[in-house]
Amino acid sequence: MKTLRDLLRDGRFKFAFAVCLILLILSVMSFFSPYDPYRWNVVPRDLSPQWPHLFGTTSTGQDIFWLLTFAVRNSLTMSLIASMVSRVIAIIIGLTAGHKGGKVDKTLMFISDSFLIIPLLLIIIMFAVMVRGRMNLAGLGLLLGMFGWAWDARVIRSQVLSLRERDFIYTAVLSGSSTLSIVFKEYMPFLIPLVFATLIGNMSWAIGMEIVLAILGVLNLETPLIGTMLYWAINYQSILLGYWWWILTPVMTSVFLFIALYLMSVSISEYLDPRMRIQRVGRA
Amino acid sequence: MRKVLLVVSLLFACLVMAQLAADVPRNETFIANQLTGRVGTPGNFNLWAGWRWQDRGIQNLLLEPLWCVEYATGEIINALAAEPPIYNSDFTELTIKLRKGVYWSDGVLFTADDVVYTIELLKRVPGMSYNAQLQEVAEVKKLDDYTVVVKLTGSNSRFHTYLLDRWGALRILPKHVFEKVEDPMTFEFNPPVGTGPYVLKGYDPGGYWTLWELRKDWERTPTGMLYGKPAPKYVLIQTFGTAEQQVLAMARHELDAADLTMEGLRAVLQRVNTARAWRRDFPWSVNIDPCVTGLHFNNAVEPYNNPEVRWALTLAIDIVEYAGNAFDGAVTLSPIHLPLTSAYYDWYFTRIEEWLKSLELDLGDGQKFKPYDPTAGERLAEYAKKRGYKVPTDPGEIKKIFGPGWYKYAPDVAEKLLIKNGFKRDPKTGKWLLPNGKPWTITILTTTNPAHPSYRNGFAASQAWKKFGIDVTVMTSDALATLGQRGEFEITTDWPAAEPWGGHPDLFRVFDPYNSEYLVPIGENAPWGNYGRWTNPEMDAVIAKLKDTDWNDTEGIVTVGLEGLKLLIKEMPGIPTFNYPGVVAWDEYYWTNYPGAENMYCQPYHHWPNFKYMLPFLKPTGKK
Amino acid sequence: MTQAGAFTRPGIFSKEVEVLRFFRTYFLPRILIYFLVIVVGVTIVFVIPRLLPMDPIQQMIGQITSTGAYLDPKAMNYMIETLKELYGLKGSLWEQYWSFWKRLFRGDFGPSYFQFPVPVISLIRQSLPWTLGLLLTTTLVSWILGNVLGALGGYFPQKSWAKILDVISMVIRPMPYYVLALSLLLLFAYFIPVFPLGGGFLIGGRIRFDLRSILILLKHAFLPAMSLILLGVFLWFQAMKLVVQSVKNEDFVSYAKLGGLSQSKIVRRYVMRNAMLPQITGLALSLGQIFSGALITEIVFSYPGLGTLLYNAIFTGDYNLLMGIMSMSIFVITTSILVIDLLYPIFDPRVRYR
Amino acid sequence: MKTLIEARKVKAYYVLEIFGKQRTVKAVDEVDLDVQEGSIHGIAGESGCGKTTFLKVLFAAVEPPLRMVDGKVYYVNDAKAVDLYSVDESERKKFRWSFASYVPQGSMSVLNPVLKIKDTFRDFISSHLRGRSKNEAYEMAKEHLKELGLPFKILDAYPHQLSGGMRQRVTIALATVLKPKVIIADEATTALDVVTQRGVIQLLKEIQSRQGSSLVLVTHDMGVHANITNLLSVMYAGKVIEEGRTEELFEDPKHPYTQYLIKSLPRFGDRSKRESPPGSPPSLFNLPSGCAFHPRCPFKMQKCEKEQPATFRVSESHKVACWLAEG
Repeated sequence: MKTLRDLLRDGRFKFAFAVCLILLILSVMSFFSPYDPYRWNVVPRDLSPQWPHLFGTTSTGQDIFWLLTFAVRNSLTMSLIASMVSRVIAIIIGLTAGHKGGKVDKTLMFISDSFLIIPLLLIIIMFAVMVRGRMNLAGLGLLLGMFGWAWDARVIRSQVLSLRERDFIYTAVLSGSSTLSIVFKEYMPFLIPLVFATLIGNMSWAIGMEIVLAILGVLNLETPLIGTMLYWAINYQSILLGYWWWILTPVMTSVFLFIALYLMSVSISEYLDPRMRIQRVGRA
Repeated sequence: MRKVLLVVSLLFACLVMAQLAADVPRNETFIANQLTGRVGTPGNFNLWAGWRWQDRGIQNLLLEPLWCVEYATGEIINALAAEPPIYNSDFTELTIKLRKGVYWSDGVLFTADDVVYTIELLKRVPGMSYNAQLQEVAEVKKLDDYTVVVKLTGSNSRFHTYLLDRWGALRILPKHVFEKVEDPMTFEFNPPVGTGPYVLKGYDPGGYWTLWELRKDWERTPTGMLYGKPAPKYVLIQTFGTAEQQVLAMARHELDAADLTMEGLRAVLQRVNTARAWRRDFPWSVNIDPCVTGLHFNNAVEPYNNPEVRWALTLAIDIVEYAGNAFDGAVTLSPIHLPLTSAYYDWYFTRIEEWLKSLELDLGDGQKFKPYDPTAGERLAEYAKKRGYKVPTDPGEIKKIFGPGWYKYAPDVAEKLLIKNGFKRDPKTGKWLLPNGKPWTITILTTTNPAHPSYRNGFAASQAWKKFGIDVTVMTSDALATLGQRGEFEITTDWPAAEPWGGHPDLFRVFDPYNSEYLVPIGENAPWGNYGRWTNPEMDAVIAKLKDTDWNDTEGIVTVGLEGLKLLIKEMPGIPTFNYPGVVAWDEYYWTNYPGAENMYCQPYHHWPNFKYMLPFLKPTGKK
Repeated sequence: MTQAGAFTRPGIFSKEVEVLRFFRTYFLPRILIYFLVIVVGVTIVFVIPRLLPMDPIQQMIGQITSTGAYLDPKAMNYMIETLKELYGLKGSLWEQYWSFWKRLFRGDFGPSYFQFPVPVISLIRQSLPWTLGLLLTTTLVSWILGNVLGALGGYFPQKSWAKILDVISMVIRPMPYYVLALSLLLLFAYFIPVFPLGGGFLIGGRIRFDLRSILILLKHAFLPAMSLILLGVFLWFQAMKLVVQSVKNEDFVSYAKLGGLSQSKIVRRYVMRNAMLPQITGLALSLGQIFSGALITEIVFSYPGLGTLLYNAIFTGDYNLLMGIMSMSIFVITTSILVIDLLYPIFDPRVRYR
Repeated sequence: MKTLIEARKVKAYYVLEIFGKQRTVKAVDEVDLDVQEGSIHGIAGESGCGKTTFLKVLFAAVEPPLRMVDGKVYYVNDAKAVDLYSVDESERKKFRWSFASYVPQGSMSVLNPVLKIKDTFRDFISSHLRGRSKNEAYEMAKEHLKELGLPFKILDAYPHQLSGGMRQRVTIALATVLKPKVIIADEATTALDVVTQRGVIQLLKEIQSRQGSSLVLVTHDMGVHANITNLLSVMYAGKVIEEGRTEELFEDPKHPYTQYLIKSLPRFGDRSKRESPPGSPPSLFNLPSGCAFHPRCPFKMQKCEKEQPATFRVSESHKVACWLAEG
């Protein structure tokens, strides 16, 4: 908890943490929503923000506030699944490539390169189209997780390469401890902070991807996500019809969410890299 | 210094220049949106090679068909043909009389040689359009310059319908152009030569617009002869990426006719004061589209092969709430497997209404039930009034706008029917269980575009049946066509029955897919219109009778048609719900006298071939 | 890519040995991997479309019948057989795969199923110049602008304009691109009607190689380009800012300051030249992505390009078109990476000897 | 003997704000120092005694978190004394490299990795001597390297292609290319093996004698001081505790800490165990009261614990800040 207290002193982290807290509260509130997000025409349509509909209602007859709670919950869970999956893959590939080196390193990096090379958006659209009907949150998370690890595997590998040069790794290797214990005892403490920072980065990538897929109408459009909310708002011409509250809610949520995630990953990575911290501290 | 001045002036000129090039004055141009989006091969006009979208001006401006369906007024227009088709007694020989004095746009006379050459060429080269259908042709020859005789291998009383234009037909190609070409498949046919009133002026290499110009000798084309001089000198068919763009273009008076979603229409009506919809007030949408939407059961899958289960599911639908969920009530209900355009209303509905009222279902324990509810239209009108829309009071108007009637909302009767067939309700959850005890779950397969009527049908049905106590999931897929043909679905939102001609009472096109000859198991390709693999010996008899009635014997066709319709309603292989609500928006800034609901001289869509017949009626407003 | 690992210090060798060594240790493995990646990439691109549920022939028939064109059931099966033959879908997956490679070497991707029989190559040739024109310029402009701003922003974080840029980049970057593009369209094509609503060129006009056509082309491409540049600039800005902030603390920079070098010289020759290294690899990757076209830009501004072509190909199950565009995109990406990899020693001398 | 640099009562503290708590580190606390022309002035002391910070102050390279709290530093250039901290940066920049230059400690990462050595030279030369064309600068650098006996072919190499020793020599050459009056070397030999160390020291001596410039050499290695410097100041916990001619200090060290330092040097034929002061240098965050050395001083008296020792003059050229010398 001490690190959290220290981190909170950093203004940027404070703002990011506040936004994340609000979003978490929103997701929890979704369990108490009086309306079923899958039903349409449950409330009068096209009401501007007023009591009892704080954020107004949509042309499909849904309350925007409660819809947002579901959207945020689903988007966050989906992006968490996606970034967890991609972290696991990135660590495994990054670690083995970095630690083993030689042939293994070349082949693993070759695989991750080929993932970077294939036009990603179109492959994901194809998979989404393929699974569309039966695509639930976990499915989408898995799909994005499968494609989100290539870049971070490379980052982890270069970190491991620089770590491997350090003496304490040589002593561990020479003292005959198994690769697994080296990996967990020696590398992990250094990697955890890096993994955490890239996790947040990957989460924002996953949510960004989900929004693009939803706007292209390739996802299962019934499940409430930030992307699908945007899709319905655009599809029902909320901009031209002047229902500004309908288009603004998902846009503002996604902007704040991205800013929070970005600031959090920047301040955490700065917190981890002492040199950056001193440089900032001195600026009294 | 002078060069700089030149650049600046040019820059300024570009910025201020209107959307059109200088030599194409806006007030003499009619601009329409291209429904099928960007053209993949802008420079290629050869519609006979393979298959191509033709609504960029090819079918609606450049080429005339032999006959053309006009579903607004319910007639068949003789374009290149002079009169309806003539068959011999056993329908193995078809004679076509051609219109005299028609010239191709490059000044060559249109004669029977063109028709003969077209049929022979398409039959010979595989991959050309209609190549498969023309294998039936044994021999084609011309009696004189304006008469063609086609001998068939078997007897087919509807062979000429390949040449009847209903958004697509076998079009006659210019013999004097195609005979010089060694490979018709890769021939680009650019610039194209046509029999219609317009000829190509230019096209966008990026595929976003095609510009057509009125032929100087327009009076030597069927359109000119039948309806006079088309008003606009130029017609521009342009693709707009999104609905928003169409709304903005119309607001800047850079678009005269747009295809929009319902929401896009509301945006245009709110933002552009000179804009109007097909119907001036609620429900604005076009209800004379020649096809009816609804649900389609898969007869090869338990329990949907049982007509009583299908009737139970029909009675479990409250059609007013259903239409509310789908299009907020702005639809025309139809209880029969036909769209209730004014033509079909007169030909069929007036004669079947009495039978419908007397229709009875046997509930098993000696009880009978009359499912038909003639007040459904009024109930829907009440709902619309409650929603705050301006609804007419005259019953005749209501019948035309909201539909004459539908089936009662009778969940109790549906329950009796299901129990009769061994279904039970789960005592704890109240959800329905199949006869074998497992919970009844339905997956409805539908398209992916939520604005499409079939998506709205799928969604509304799932809401209705969820209320009735069945677990329903809506599965959207872009491979609707593939899954449908292979029968990999329980219920789909494809049309309940194939679309009729629209301009002719003949229902052969609706009944033929049900022919037991074409029945295939799941996994193989079922004919369009009967993905549900439903067959019935009585229907086979109706089809056979229809094959023997000549195309021009309308009375005979109607009596046989009625018989088929009654059978479809008794068996209910698909549930018809409401007409396809087409949404069209016009801008009356440069042009007026559009074929709206109050002035139905022609059908409203600009992507239909009939667009060229609409243009002579338009009047310029004289605005510069 | 650069390998961080240990690097030898041979001192000063004679020229010939140096080149031979360079060739064997640095150039050859790169070429091997280059071809391997292309082969694997193209195979993946060959397999994935076939996993799509959409069968091109049935989608085509669905297309024909759904528009009301009458297709008598007997004729349908006949048509399926002929189409199968013409599309080359006969035979097992393996045979199709080999025939695909045979055709690929002749540079022929076969006919597009949806716009049959037009070959895929001519479809690509029609849309490619538009996509190349738009994306090449926007990527380069946003790369250069983003990096320069990022360097200055990173080097002088205290300056007010750096702070403003920082805030703007934080707000613009997460904005969903569709909304950004649409608001640009509304603003400059509707409220202030200066730019056209869409399309690549003036309607009714002919593209001629004269100043007037070029100006019109620029006018039509301005809004799509601006939306892409707006997004791209801030992406590169933030990336560069991070790199510069770490390079700024390097010893050779502070030593240069001690040495009394002028500020601009330090920023240009010391900070930026070192900070550019990771950005160059980034450029190679983003140059590669050009090929799949800016899908949403093309939809919102109805601007011609490969994006919409590819997008429609997915929904009609047009295997040949999909494979054509994707393998070309893979080819361009791998080549741009190879080129950058080979040019890299010029930018970063440390990489020269392996 | 003209003094080139006068440092009067220099106080330079690091102001660190570690997680909310404001902490100041008194790295340099009231230090006076005169750099005589032509002299080699050594500054000795354990690591962490503030000698590197003092150099930064001398060279006006004060960057946050280091802050110049008090004191003056004068650069005396042809009889005109300029207080370094009262003039603005552009003025100071003129002095850099032409009047005083700086040889950094680790030469590993001091040269720009992506520039050839000759380009780095050109940057440094052209930023001070206006109007020098590209190859004029190369000629000057080549000339300078030839003088120092270094192979001028290295001008075409990149920093990473040179060995550690070679790179250190290049850095020294770079620092002395404009023939500065004062060369400030901070631990110039620390990162090298003994043999190269010898070569670098030799190089510094040669430059100093040929260019007549004065050299300020900071190192913790007393052997180097004994070998090369003629004046020596010993620093401890941010203060100069003893200063004078090197021979005098080695023969008769007055301050106990200096005695320990000298005793720690191995001598030929001397097999006895080396002695080192007990304990370890105090943390600069909370210095002990009075004389900072008292906790480790075997001769400590009451006075030492309470009052800071004043500076006493032992001889004309030998000062010490220790109460022992008062008696």
